[in-house]
Amino acid sequence: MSTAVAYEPQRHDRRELESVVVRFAGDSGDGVQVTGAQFTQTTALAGNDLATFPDFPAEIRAPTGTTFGVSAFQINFGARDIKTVGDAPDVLVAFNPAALKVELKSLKPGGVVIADSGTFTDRNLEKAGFGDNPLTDGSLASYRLMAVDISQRTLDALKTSGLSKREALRCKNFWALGLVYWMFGRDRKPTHAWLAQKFKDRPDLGTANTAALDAGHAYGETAELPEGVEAYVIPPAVIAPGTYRNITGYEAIAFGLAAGAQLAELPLFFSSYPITPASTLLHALATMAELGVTTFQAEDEIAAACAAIGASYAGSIGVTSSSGPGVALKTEAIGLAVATELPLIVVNSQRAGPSTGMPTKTEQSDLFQAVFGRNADTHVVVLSAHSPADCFEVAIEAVRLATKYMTPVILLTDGYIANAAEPWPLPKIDALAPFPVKFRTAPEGFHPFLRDPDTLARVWAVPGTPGLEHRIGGIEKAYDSGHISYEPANHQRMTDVRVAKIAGIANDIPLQTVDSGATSGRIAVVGWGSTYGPISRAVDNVRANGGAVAHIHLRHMWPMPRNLADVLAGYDKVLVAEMNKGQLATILRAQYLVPAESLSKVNGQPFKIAEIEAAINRLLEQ
Amino acid sequence: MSTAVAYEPQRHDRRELESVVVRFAGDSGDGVQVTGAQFTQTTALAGNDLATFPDFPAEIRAPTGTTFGVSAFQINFGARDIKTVGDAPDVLVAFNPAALKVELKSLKPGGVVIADSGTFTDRNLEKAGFGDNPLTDGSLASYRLMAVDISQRTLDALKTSGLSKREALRCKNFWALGLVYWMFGRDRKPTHAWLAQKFKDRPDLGTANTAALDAGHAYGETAELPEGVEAYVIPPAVIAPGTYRNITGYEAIAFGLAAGAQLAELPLFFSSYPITPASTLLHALATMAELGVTTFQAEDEIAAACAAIGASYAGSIGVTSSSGPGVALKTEAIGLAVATELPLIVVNSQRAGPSTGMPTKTEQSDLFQAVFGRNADTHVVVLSAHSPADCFEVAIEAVRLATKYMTPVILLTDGYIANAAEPWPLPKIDALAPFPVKFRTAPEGFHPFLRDPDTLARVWAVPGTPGLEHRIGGIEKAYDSGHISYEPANHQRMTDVRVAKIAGIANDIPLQTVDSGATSGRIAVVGWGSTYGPISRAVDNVRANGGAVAHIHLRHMWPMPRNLADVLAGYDKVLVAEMNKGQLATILRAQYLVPAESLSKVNGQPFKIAEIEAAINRLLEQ
Amino acid sequence: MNAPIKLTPKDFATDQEVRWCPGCGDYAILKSVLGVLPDFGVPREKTVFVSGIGCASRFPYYVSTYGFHTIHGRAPAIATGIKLANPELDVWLVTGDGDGLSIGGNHLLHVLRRNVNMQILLFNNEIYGLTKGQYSPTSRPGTRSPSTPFGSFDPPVIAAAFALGAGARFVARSIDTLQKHLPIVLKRAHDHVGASFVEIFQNCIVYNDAVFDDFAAKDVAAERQIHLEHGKPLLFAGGRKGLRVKPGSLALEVVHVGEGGVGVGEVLVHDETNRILATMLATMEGAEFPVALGVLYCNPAASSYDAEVDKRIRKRVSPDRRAALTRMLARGATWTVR
Amino acid sequence: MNAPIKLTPKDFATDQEVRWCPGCGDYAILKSVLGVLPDFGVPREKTVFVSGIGCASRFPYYVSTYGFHTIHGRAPAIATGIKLANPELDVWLVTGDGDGLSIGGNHLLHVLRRNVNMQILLFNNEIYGLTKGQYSPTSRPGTRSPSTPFGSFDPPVIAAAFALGAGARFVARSIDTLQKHLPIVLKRAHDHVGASFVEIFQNCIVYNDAVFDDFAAKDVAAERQIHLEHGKPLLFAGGRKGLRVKPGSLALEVVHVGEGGVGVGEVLVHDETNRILATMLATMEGAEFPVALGVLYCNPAASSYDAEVDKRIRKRVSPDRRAALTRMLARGATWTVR
Ligand SMILES: Cc1ncc(C[n+]2csc(CCOP(=O)(O)OP(=O)(O)O)c2C)c(N)n1
Ligand SMILES: Cc1ncc(C[n+]2csc(CCOP(=O)(O)OP(=O)(O)O)c2C)c(N)n1
Ligand code: SF4
Ligand code: SF4
Ligand SMILES: [Mg+2]
Ligand SMILES: [Mg+2]
Repeated sequence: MSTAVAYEPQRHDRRELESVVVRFAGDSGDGVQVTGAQFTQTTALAGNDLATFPDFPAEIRAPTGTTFGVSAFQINFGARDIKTVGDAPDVLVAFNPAALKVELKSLKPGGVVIADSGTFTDRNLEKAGFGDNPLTDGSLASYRLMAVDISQRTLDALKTSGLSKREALRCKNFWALGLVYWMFGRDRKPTHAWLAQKFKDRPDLGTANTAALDAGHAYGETAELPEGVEAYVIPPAVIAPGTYRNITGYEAIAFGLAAGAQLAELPLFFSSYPITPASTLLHALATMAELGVTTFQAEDEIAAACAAIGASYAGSIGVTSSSGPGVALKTEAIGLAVATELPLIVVNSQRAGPSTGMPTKTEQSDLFQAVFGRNADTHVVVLSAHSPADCFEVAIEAVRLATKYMTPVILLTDGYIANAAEPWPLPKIDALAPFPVKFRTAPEGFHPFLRDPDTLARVWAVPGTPGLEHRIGGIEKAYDSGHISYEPANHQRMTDVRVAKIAGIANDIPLQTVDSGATSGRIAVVGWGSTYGPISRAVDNVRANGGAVAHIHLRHMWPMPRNLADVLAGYDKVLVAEMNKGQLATILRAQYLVPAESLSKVNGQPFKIAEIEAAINRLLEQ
Repeated sequence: MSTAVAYEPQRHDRRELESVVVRFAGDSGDGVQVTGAQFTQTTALAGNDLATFPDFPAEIRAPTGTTFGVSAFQINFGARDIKTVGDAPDVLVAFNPAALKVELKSLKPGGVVIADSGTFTDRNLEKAGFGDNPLTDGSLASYRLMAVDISQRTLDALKTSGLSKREALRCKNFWALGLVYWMFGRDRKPTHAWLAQKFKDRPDLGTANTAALDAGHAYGETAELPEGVEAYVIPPAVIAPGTYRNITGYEAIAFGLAAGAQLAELPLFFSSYPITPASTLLHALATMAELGVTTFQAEDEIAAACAAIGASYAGSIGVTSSSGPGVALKTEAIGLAVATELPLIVVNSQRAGPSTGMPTKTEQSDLFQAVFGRNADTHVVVLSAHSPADCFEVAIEAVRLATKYMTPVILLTDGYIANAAEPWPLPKIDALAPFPVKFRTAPEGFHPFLRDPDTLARVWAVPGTPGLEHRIGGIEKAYDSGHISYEPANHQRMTDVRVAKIAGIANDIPLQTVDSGATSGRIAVVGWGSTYGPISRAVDNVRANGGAVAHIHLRHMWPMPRNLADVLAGYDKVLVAEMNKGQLATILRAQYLVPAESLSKVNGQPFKIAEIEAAINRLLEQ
Repeated sequence: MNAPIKLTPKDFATDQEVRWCPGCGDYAILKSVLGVLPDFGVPREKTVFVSGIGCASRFPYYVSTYGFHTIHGRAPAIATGIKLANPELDVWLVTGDGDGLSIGGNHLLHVLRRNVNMQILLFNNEIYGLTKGQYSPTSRPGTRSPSTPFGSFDPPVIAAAFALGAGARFVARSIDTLQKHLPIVLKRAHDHVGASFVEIFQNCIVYNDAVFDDFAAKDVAAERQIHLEHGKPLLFAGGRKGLRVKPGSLALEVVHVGEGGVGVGEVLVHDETNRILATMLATMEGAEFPVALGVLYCNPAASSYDAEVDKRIRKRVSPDRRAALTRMLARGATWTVR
Repeated sequence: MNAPIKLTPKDFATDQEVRWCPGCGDYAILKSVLGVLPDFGVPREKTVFVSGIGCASRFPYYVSTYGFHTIHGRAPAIATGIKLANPELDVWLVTGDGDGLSIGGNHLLHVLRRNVNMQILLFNNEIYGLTKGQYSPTSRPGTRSPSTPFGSFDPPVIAAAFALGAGARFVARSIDTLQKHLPIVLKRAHDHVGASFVEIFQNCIVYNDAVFDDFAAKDVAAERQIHLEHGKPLLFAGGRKGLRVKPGSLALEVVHVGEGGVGVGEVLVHDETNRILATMLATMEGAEFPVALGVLYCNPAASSYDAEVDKRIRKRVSPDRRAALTRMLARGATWTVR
């Protein structure tokens, strides 16, 4: 479905806001995610920039009404460039007491609470751990409360729909959506169309949801609203012309890998073993057979890595994917790929650890694992993606480097990036620079560890090629013949060349740029991965107040851009903000002997802009 | 067998030497290792200090006469403190052409070659890759060559032994040993006694080997020796009184673990999966059932680590062991031990990598893996042993820290230390300070993540204890109850406390001392593990020439001694000598922002003293 | 000491909120297990539940004994370590079809082969529940899942056949909902000394609902289930049908018994000590055959691995370990410097 | 193109010095394999030998095809990747009893279950050769080794029974020294489409010499080996003895045939399509029974996993991948900003 923008000027009595954060929360069965997705879609059509994040419970389907069963969806949208999903919601839509219980603490002081009072029964209050009813006991006095019996009003609206009470009640999310549409002046037509399409086999449900949506909207138009609750307008953002879609990180990686394989002119072989939050990449690629993607669910992570290595050996680009504990299991196999110098891509969707940790929560704590986490001097390329859309480019870069240098590449994302979404201008595939792989075919002078003198990459000779039959393996090989060798000088030479090959990639990657701010000043805030949004906004905010701060964001984690030492030297202080106990800070200190300071956060939640701003300001005051 | 020293004064026409390096080399079937062991034993009895290293071929039993089937044994012995097995042999005993081919390049210029000319047949010369016979073509002119038909002379000596030719020929190693005994004035009696004991069921073989030994000795006494070959005397070293034995690194670890478990008052559970060069530790511990050691050969390294964790959970001290690729497989399990805060010891006998690499060759390249090689912020204790005998103490320290702090401890040794041997004064077990573990037994106020306020260690409550039934696991646990928790602030707190617990161990380990040299000066040479010997000797040599150099050797790799920054600050330059591409140098740079320089060697061979000396001198000249 | 107090199922329950989906078959299994635990007379502190990762593997949190929720697939190895370190503990292992037969297949093979004395309960829902519904090694061909959008096409493993091939000496099966049958099977598993393998068909209401209905549903149960009893003829469908070896072959066939069919005497008698019969029963395929439930195989070995470790290794420990160490250190060649 | 030249065993040999111990059974196996490779008419460049780690796993270095000496236990997974990426390659997997049944047991299970089309040769010497003689999961109880100085006491796994339990559709056995028998078994394995499992008893002269002599030694071969042939009666000992199902039971017994014994007609006829018979033959135990050699089981499936992947996934690839990508990117909700 491709729709042109139809931006209707808003009624003039609406208050204008630059940006707003809305959070929907309820039971897993309340349709919170669908509601969020529809709101996102119409908001995009309204011309706002936006970012979204679904926040699933750890449990598959916890008992209804429990706090640990709360599912949430957050959107930040505005008239300006949106870089994060927002520190704190302005508006919370709570479908039940548990949702209010869990989410209230993150709501902005004075924020709007829209609560379905129909669900605040004694039993539900108890399940959520409320003593008294917060809607009536005055405990929400510091918020702008809009308690509506959404359940009852939905039932009322659907009295004639012919639906059972149970079915009718399941439309209440659209009633709430209608109310929120009214609040922000959103157009209902795209949702009407979506509902018609979605329920084309159950038109009664389509009609009912539409009716609920309209009823909620009408309620906003006509009801007497509580003090302080009003209607807003968020003017459209300045957005580059083009055709857009929403994209999550995992989709962008899937597309990027598929695109990269096409640019390399190779089939893509993806093998993985399910693990949260990495599985969605497997799911996405499993639907991409048309693009030349073969997926394989292996018996475990070790087998997944090994099958990918086997596929690379046979002439595909082998990719595997997991999260920290699963990547740990792939370590030995990655060593084999380093020793045999075969291309391999390992995507790590990082999650909170150690061990099982908090699988559904985000963290950036596998950088050490990626850069250093193998036995022996086993260097690989490490890349990181800084936003959902960025994943596309980084995945292409991973394919380029893996195939050009015959090396494993570890691509780091995290649970946040993988599931967050943002608008994305559709890339022009034909405009991407191809990097076709040239397999070795000439038998003259061939041996399997022949190297390209520039890249130091060994030749890629694929089974099936006549005259190039050869044996490779994890035992050390002679530099000059590829045969097994235990010769001391040879091991030194091979170790040196393996390390030099990876180090040399620094000459084939972009120079490090300063993302915002001047190239010198008091503080450089250095980040990598999903901290991009909050750092970027925080630095902008401080700069707006005159602080001499810059933002430097790394994509190439290993090897690092060759000018990075010089770039960092431009600042009095280096502050590394990351969601771990200081891993990038450690690496920068070791590489460049800069006294990098660490701003660390390890609670499973992305940084808030305010936290980074505060840290910068503290440092500025020193 | 316990023997008192019987040091006979030597004949006065012998040339006195301070120390000598002898290397025996031949086919795996030539009895090279037995020969070396006997020479070692009599040399120890003669009062010399010594160090030995067996150098096995990668192949189990390669075809006879091949270069890749050469087995060697090196001993350095002297009148002074011996710290390495010697840079280059003074004397090479080559039992066949292949041995000469492989070993000659390491011989000292002008060194003595004793070769069994009877084996230099056309066929053997060809197998070894010689064109002409090096014993006769003059190519050995720069050495002192003693070509004797040892094979024939052995047969001659055993003419009346009644042995078959084949059996008699197998005595030729003792003939050669007799000759070497003569050369260095060694007493034959202990070897006579050993042979009698060893062959008590085949007295004919015992007599034959004795006769061969005596014949070789007599040959030295009576034969006309080539120019430059003479008899030597190496005066006894000044050695502290006491009862000594020879000890290899793997034996010392086995004894140390057993002793540590006794000091902790726990049973020892050791589970492992065979891998070169780690297997010998399994073999050694498998014979120690009397000491309260249970060994378990698991189906793979993962199971080995997990079984050890299970045993620790059940109240033993669980230990597992492997080499780099196998340790890689244990990574996920180590993460579980960190999350559940259970004691665990992981012994890594490092070998040359990446991947299968060169399993029989030594390297120190798993330091990154040990310190950083896990997903998430998963800190553990890392220790290293610097010599075979040192392994005993370090293993005890590993048990102490693992049980006191409820944490995994990684103990790094390497292929060199594991197999090298040195004289060791028998430790007095009763003099070792005990550190008995106190399991939790009181149900009052118990929860499984209760911590000791000082050590931050959680309680150890063992199944079988009434009233303490509880559940643990790899999911994040609430600080205050031990229940599953996804609460953001709790994860931050738990991550912080896990990291702080390990960091705090810095207060419970010895301050870093300077091994030799002043506490300030131009250069500190920093090492860890098996580089101890060559660094120590090299620093002594440079200091003897007036260089302001010191040697600092680390045992505690993580956390590091709390005064290390100060210690390093005393020197203008820090040179880190290690058998990898600069891993400790990287860590020191990151921790202390010292511009540590790296002296790296990665060819599967220990450092030579001269290499380190040269590096120091280069740096001094800068 | 006081006489042991007989515990009740409630005593074995924890205060933790049970976090499976409403309607999940795991609840029924939990109920059965809690129901039988008091019967064994093993005190709570001597009982340990060990599990891997998956919905099934959350089990230990809901039993008030000792519990260890470990990592994916490795519970057999951890449980082996526990049992070898302390053979007096009564160890239960809970795993899923993914945990036990995908990532953990090797450890399952070896714990069965070694015959470590513990009860192994494999909750087979033919799907990966916890990770949201990917197919598993027991999923039927054609299973559409997020990782197999075009349907799966690898032949599934038959858990009981795998266990028999691995050398298991106790292999049984039941269904989550069989609240009379399952406890009996659990007791038999507990009685067996050595590794007892119990496959429990478990309904995942969210990702694989009703996948066992072809034999587990009430209305087809009689026709599609055969409840094995040692020494009794292999009858089902209310005694109307039976199993026998097809004459002149080595394959089972279903026969009608009684009028118009064969006599009961021709029906095979269940012999749970016969591994071949167990293999036949485990691998019956096709809608005409019933699914074999109960104890397929029970043929205890003379000893279990943990008992042997105890006898052959641990029993060698010297009464004075310290003296033994001193002695052992001085074994071999030593010399004295004065 | 020229007509393919018929290659000889020499063409399949490499110039690498073979680095097994003198007298190792691996040499004989290499000879058999090199002997049959030319018969398949598969060019060298389309043949790939994949192995794990161990003495056995050095095999690829000695065959002049493509070869991949991988890591311990993981060869089945790597071979699966190779075969799925290019199903036209003829893949041979060489493994040992430690490589394949200890660390690699899970991957072996799954490659067999999935039925990936390749030949799997497991060299069983009942010991860890390369790491110097520790016992393995196939070692007999009582094996003294550096890791079991008091003798081993865990029951060994029976490789063929494990493979059958895992769902293998081709299971065969031979002995290193049977230079006539082994090539035939190898050919049968190659002919079979799907995963073919061949266990080869291999003498490790250094660490486990003569361990198979009880049935492999020339003088006892006739009495202790039964060479299976499909459709032929299960006779051995020069036809003097046979196997039959013990009447009234589900177990094999040895009978004397002819004078004083039973008639040949009472001897079981080998049916290699019968998994139960194969299981019986694989698990015969005791000195009175022979060891079953040859093809125990061969019952090809309609297709192999790699063929299905090819058909169901790879065949979907669009002729214009680039256009398809552009299309797929624009699928779903999009909007245009002007
Ligand atoms: C090393 C590792 N890999 C993957 C996962 C993700 N994971 C958790 S449970 C599971 C499979 C669950 O399936 P099953 O064992 O059948 O249990 P169920 O949830 O169906 O009860 C997977 C793949 C993990 N936790 N750890
Ligand atoms: C991850 C890993 N663990 C352990 C080893 C050491 N290792 C190499 S071969 C081997 C076992 C060999 O036994 P088997 O597979 O039976 O082969 P064989 O040598 O007997 O032919 C082991 C344990 C290794 N190379 N890698
Ligand atoms: S996902 Fe399935 S198996 Fe897991 S708790 Fe829910 S119903 Fe049970
Ligand atoms: S150790 Fe055994 S299996 Fe290995 S090469 Fe030598 S004889 Fe063969
Ligand atoms: Mg399952
Ligand atoms: Mg073997």
